[in-house]
Amino acid sequence: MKLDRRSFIKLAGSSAACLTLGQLGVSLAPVKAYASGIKISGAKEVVTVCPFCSVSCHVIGHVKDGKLVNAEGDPDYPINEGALCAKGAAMFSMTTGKHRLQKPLYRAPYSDKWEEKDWDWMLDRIARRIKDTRDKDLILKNEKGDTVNRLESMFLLGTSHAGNEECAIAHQAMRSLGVVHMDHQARI
Amino acid sequence: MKTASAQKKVDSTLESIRRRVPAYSELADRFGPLFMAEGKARDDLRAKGIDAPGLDTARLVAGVPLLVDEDLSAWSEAFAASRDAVLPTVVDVLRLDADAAGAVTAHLADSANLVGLAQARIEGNRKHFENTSVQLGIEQASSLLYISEVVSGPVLRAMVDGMGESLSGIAWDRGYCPVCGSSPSISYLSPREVSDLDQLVGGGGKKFLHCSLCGHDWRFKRNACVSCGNDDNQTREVFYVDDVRHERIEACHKCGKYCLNVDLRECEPQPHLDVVQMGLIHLDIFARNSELTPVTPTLWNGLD
Amino acid sequence: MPKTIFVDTSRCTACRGCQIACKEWHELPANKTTQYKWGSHQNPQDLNAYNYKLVRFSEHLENGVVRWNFFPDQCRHCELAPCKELGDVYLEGAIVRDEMTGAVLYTEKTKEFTDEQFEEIRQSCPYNIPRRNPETRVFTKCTMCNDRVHNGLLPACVKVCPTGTMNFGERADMLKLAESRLASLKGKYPEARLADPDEVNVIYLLIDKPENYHEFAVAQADLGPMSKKQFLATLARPFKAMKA
Amino acid sequence: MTNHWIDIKNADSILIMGSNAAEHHPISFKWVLKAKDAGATVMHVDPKFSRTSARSDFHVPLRSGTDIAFLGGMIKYILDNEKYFKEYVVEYTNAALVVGKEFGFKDGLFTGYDPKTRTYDKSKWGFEMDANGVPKRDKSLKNPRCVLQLMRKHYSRYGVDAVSATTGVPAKDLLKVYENFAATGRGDKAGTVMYALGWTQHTVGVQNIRSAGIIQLLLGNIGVAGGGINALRGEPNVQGSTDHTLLYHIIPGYMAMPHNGWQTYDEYVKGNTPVSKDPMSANWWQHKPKYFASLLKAWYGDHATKENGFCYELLPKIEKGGDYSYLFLFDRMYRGKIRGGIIIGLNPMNSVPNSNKLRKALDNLEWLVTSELHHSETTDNWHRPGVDPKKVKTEVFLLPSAHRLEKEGSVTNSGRWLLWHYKAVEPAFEAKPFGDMFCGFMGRVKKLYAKEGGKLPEAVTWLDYPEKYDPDDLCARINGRFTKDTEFKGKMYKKGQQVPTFTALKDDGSTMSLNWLYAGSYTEEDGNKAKRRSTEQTEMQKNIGLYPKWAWCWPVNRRILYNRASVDLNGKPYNKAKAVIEWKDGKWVGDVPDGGWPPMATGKGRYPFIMHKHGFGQLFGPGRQDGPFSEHYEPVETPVTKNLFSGQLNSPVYKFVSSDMDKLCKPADPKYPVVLTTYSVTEHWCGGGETRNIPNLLEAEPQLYVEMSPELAKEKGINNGDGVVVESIRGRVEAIAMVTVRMRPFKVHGRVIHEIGMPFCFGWTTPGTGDSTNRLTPFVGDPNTTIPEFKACCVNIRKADKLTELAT
Repeated sequence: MKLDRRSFIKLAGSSAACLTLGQLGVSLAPVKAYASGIKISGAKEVVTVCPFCSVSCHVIGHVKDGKLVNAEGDPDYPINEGALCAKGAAMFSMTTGKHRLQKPLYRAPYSDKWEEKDWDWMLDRIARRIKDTRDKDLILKNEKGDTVNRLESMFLLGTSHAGNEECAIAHQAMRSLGVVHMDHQARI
Repeated sequence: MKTASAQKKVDSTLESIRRRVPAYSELADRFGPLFMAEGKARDDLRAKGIDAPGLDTARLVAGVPLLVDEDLSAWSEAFAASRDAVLPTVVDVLRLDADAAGAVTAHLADSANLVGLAQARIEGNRKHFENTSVQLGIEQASSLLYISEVVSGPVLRAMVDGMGESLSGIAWDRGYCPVCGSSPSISYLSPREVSDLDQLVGGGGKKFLHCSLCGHDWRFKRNACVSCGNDDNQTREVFYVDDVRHERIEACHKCGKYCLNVDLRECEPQPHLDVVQMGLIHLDIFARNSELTPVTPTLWNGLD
Repeated sequence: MPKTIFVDTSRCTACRGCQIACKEWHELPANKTTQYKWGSHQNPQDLNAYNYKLVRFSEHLENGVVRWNFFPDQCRHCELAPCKELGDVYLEGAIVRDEMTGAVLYTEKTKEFTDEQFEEIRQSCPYNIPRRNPETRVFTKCTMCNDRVHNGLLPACVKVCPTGTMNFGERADMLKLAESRLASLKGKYPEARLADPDEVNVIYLLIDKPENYHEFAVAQADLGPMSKKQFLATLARPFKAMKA
Repeated sequence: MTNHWIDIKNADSILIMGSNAAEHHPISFKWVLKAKDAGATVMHVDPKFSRTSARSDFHVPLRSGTDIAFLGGMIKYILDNEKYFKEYVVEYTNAALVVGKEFGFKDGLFTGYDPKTRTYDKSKWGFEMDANGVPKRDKSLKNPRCVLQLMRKHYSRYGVDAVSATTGVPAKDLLKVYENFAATGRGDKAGTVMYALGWTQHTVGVQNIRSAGIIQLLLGNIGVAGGGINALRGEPNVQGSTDHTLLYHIIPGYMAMPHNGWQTYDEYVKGNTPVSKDPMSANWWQHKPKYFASLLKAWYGDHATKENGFCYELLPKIEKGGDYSYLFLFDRMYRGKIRGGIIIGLNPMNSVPNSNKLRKALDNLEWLVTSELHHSETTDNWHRPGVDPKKVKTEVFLLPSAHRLEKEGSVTNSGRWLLWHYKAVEPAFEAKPFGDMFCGFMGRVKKLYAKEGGKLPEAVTWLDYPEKYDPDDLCARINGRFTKDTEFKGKMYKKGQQVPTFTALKDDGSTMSLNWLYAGSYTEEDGNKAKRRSTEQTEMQKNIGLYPKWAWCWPVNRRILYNRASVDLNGKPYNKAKAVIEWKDGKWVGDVPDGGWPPMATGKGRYPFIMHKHGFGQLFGPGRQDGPFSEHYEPVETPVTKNLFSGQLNSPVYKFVSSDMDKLCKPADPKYPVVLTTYSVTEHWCGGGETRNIPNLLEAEPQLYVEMSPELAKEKGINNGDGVVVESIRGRVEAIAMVTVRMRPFKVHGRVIHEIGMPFCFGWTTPGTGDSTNRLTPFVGDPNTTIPEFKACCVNIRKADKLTELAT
């Protein structure tokens, strides 16, 4: 084994060593003319995970100009090996479908309609609601006099659609508030 | 990709190149006969049977290709057969002047010389080509290198064809060929796998690199640059002609290299991977204009 | 040599990937479907102007064991297509056959056929395939993705199939594949057969009696001593056509 | 899953029960069929013939809710015919342990039952201890009070006749499954069990799975390649969301939620840390204080000190024995005791039982925050059909959420693999990840408390909580960090550096970790292992399809749990052809072993079931609420009046609430003679919100249907495609009849019982498609998990005079 990688690929890897069509007197003019008339554009390939069942098939999303244009099974993930089921294959339409919510929506008490609001307005109001509820209802001691610090009147439901990191901070947030009613798809 | 007949594939690929983009007709006319001659030589050698090189796992694990250090004179008969089948066409295609043609033909008439060039090519011994060119009075060493590659090609390809399963079973995740050490001239995404297994079959799409010299195809990570191994989503990009998504440039903006890629899941019939490159020069032009350089320089992507 | 689709129903799981991929490639709108007076997983109920491809579901009990058969139905692209033969009688060139791919194609010109002529042409099809777009009046059915095939691409339904049910290639290669699959399945499924392999370019491998898939899984069988080819040719004769 | 998806291919026998894998985990079926191709038998036991049945070797229809009878029969078969793997059973399970004299079982009840509280006193089910406090063992298995003998006695009642009369499965079909599966009770064969919601959604859900656990332990199928108990977890990240715990009863890393009985940190630690006197038992949970302290340290940062019990006292404490799951939450909401809350990525108004009650209950909220991709029956409950919005007081916030492709982060698949997904595109419109929402309002709440004060403000203000959602940083925090410069295994780590593994965690405040199970996933040495994509493997690993360098798997990258049970006492694999681990030249090779101790025979080993106090696989499981052995009880709504195995018709401890809307029909109620089961549809995703909005998928499955046998259809004068009304005591639902031979009548207790099946993916927000099937189902729950009984209830069905919910 006297050779290292550099030495045995230096020939193949050196363009100086390579014959060109020009040297053979072949004209590339027609091909160049053709090439100047076609439109070529770039796309990124991003590895992600199918959002349906827990086989967690890997998916390669093709993203062009910031938009998903195609999704295919990741052939390297040893479980799905490039295959996708019908739902996974429809992921493209699901992400881009018309049914997506566009803006935060607010429904006032006793109202019969949604109103569009911005995120900050919504979050400010939600924070206020949470704090008021907690300040009003937090149970510091139970009937026996044990310290319990429970906020029984507020709850969190969902979701297994969240990532691990989201679940971790959701749990932490709820416990700090005293929330004990907490549940999601694992129980149904 | 192995099929019963290399010639049949060459033929249908040439036809498809001509039909799709007439601008390639001149190239197809000129190089078609050479591809056919190579295909025939390969088919004939394979039909006759050809010895396989030894498979040394320890060497492979260390990243050393099979044919490095291998004494190729054991195959000198096969090299001679390939020479006889291919050389006249090469000389013709290259439009070598009579003196040079005569000198090359005479030099290669000795199988030892033939094997010597093949060995030098695999070992990356450029000096040998330069020296021999001077001796033979050929202007450019690159011509001799090309001739050597074209003559060796059918032998090495037949060898790879013959090794079949044993070769596909080896673990190899490098960007150069486990058989001969060359870099890939093109890559492809594998077609759907239909086996006798009654099941959801693999969706295909596995990336294989196609060796520029011996034609061996080896599996490579789908989401990594062939040249530098970069697997970051943001710095790699694929380019294709709008609506022709199955023929593409896989570019790495980190190392500035690109490699062409054909998605065989979409193709029927399946193209010959060496021939198909000749019909994709428009992609090379785009890549070069985008300041990218090919992973492997070939006759097709030099662009001058 | 024409191209052929080989449909191996023994592998089909009725995932309907082909049905949906076909709609997406041809940009066909969704039909408003209901289960009322229908009650089946087969939706839409039949081929129509917006579904060139439909997975048919069929089930029955056999010695207490459920047999559930799936049949991805589409045009067979007949070697000698009765619809074309008959169509040519009225309006030559409205229905054409692409000699390179073997695809039988309905052109824009088909909108000129009268309703009666459409009905006759539909009747002439042994597989009940032709439909008509009520708005444009153009005849509709599977195109074998002829445009894709000319570009060296697989038909959309074949490309998407995750199970190996849908296969595409040279007729000789597909016949070979069909025969070998048949041979390996014959032992377990004595009823296994290829549906009309000599007459069509979309060849189905069935593992149950044809009537257990769909009324038109194979061309009608009771043709007497005539070969199917003769029968199809008869259908296409002007006299016969006018009488029908 | 004890094992993982690829491992299914190693099985010799596959029992799919309570799952429709081919339709709902299609890619998993690839590995099932790989096993089948290699000669495995694939058996599908399920009320309905589905595409899974069509691709299995055979299908056995079984009446919903009788799985324990079916499996109890198998346990008896295995014991009677000595099909169990003796060495494994003696050495690695608690078969040889002697149970205390107080334990007994009589007419459907275990000892310790209190009918007033409907609970068991589980202390009656303990083991007998020797003088050193180590459980007594009789390896001859002759002691009549050893677990194996008690088990023999317990399941002696599960003869084929009684099982057949209960389940509706003919005796020959029972035996076909029993024989085939029991044949794996030897070292060189493996059988796997694949189950899903068909097992969990019963009032005996946990015991369904326990029964399979008993079978797998008897057959020596746990810890081996091609074996295990494999829950095909349905939802996208339900493994990860359980590990990181969006549940009331535990905190991250499977530790108990504090209750009022544990007032201080020390009390919690004492009450939660098991002690084993057996030197051979690893008793892994003895380390719990380190994991707990590190979690609190992660939550409260510098404020958490050893002196203040790491802020333990700030935490909420549930009431001991209290239940705060959906069932009780919605009941309290119905009674007006809940003021507000958050529902994200979930549609309970469609997918939780007794929808009529739930929908009313939701009206009682003052405020509701939702975050979804699209409108759902939950977000829009305030204007549901038949309700005047002007009378609904709830203030509703609906935040557009980002799809998985629109955000990065990690998820955990069913095989416990931690997988990173990259962001492919920016969130559509104004959508944001859930993480942004949590950080968004928590930051504000913290500020409000800092400014205004309020009740117990330091529980919020002291929180070490991210201001901005940063998945990569959080992923690193989940792994855990050193909070001061520390030496571990000869290496110096700086404060703030990643801990290399969970054995580095301490209970002195020098480490923090949001989840000890994930410690080792994101290290200084290797970075974020969720991103690893190497298929490198040794020959031994390749042989059974292990990919140790693809991503990472908890715990400590162990791909097959309890794998030390796959080798004999000398560390040699029972199945040499499919070895998982092996003791070779003084070390373990293959998978990461369950602890690195040498083999048992060296005397320095540990029993393989390290998460159990005594180290044994639990044939006898004294920790469950409803008994240490499984026992058949009828579903709460049942078409029969008696239980052939005991005088106890239903589970004596199932959970329920009793509002005016929680009606249950009486056993064999003539008004509701038909059994209903519910399930998913391939073309739609769970409650259907996403997929109902995809026109081509809706075209393929457009409307709510009910699958019923031709025999029942004839009896009821219903034709295929007719509009029908399905009614339970709780509600009525319109559907279209789908008359199919894939549903078979059952012969039960000597008479014919019909079962029908309905999907639950349609809702009123997609007009004309139908509305919640769960208006029919009862909200009664398993005593251990409170998972509701979706899979079996009683209804009637009749032809509809007119249809209002369905387009015609």
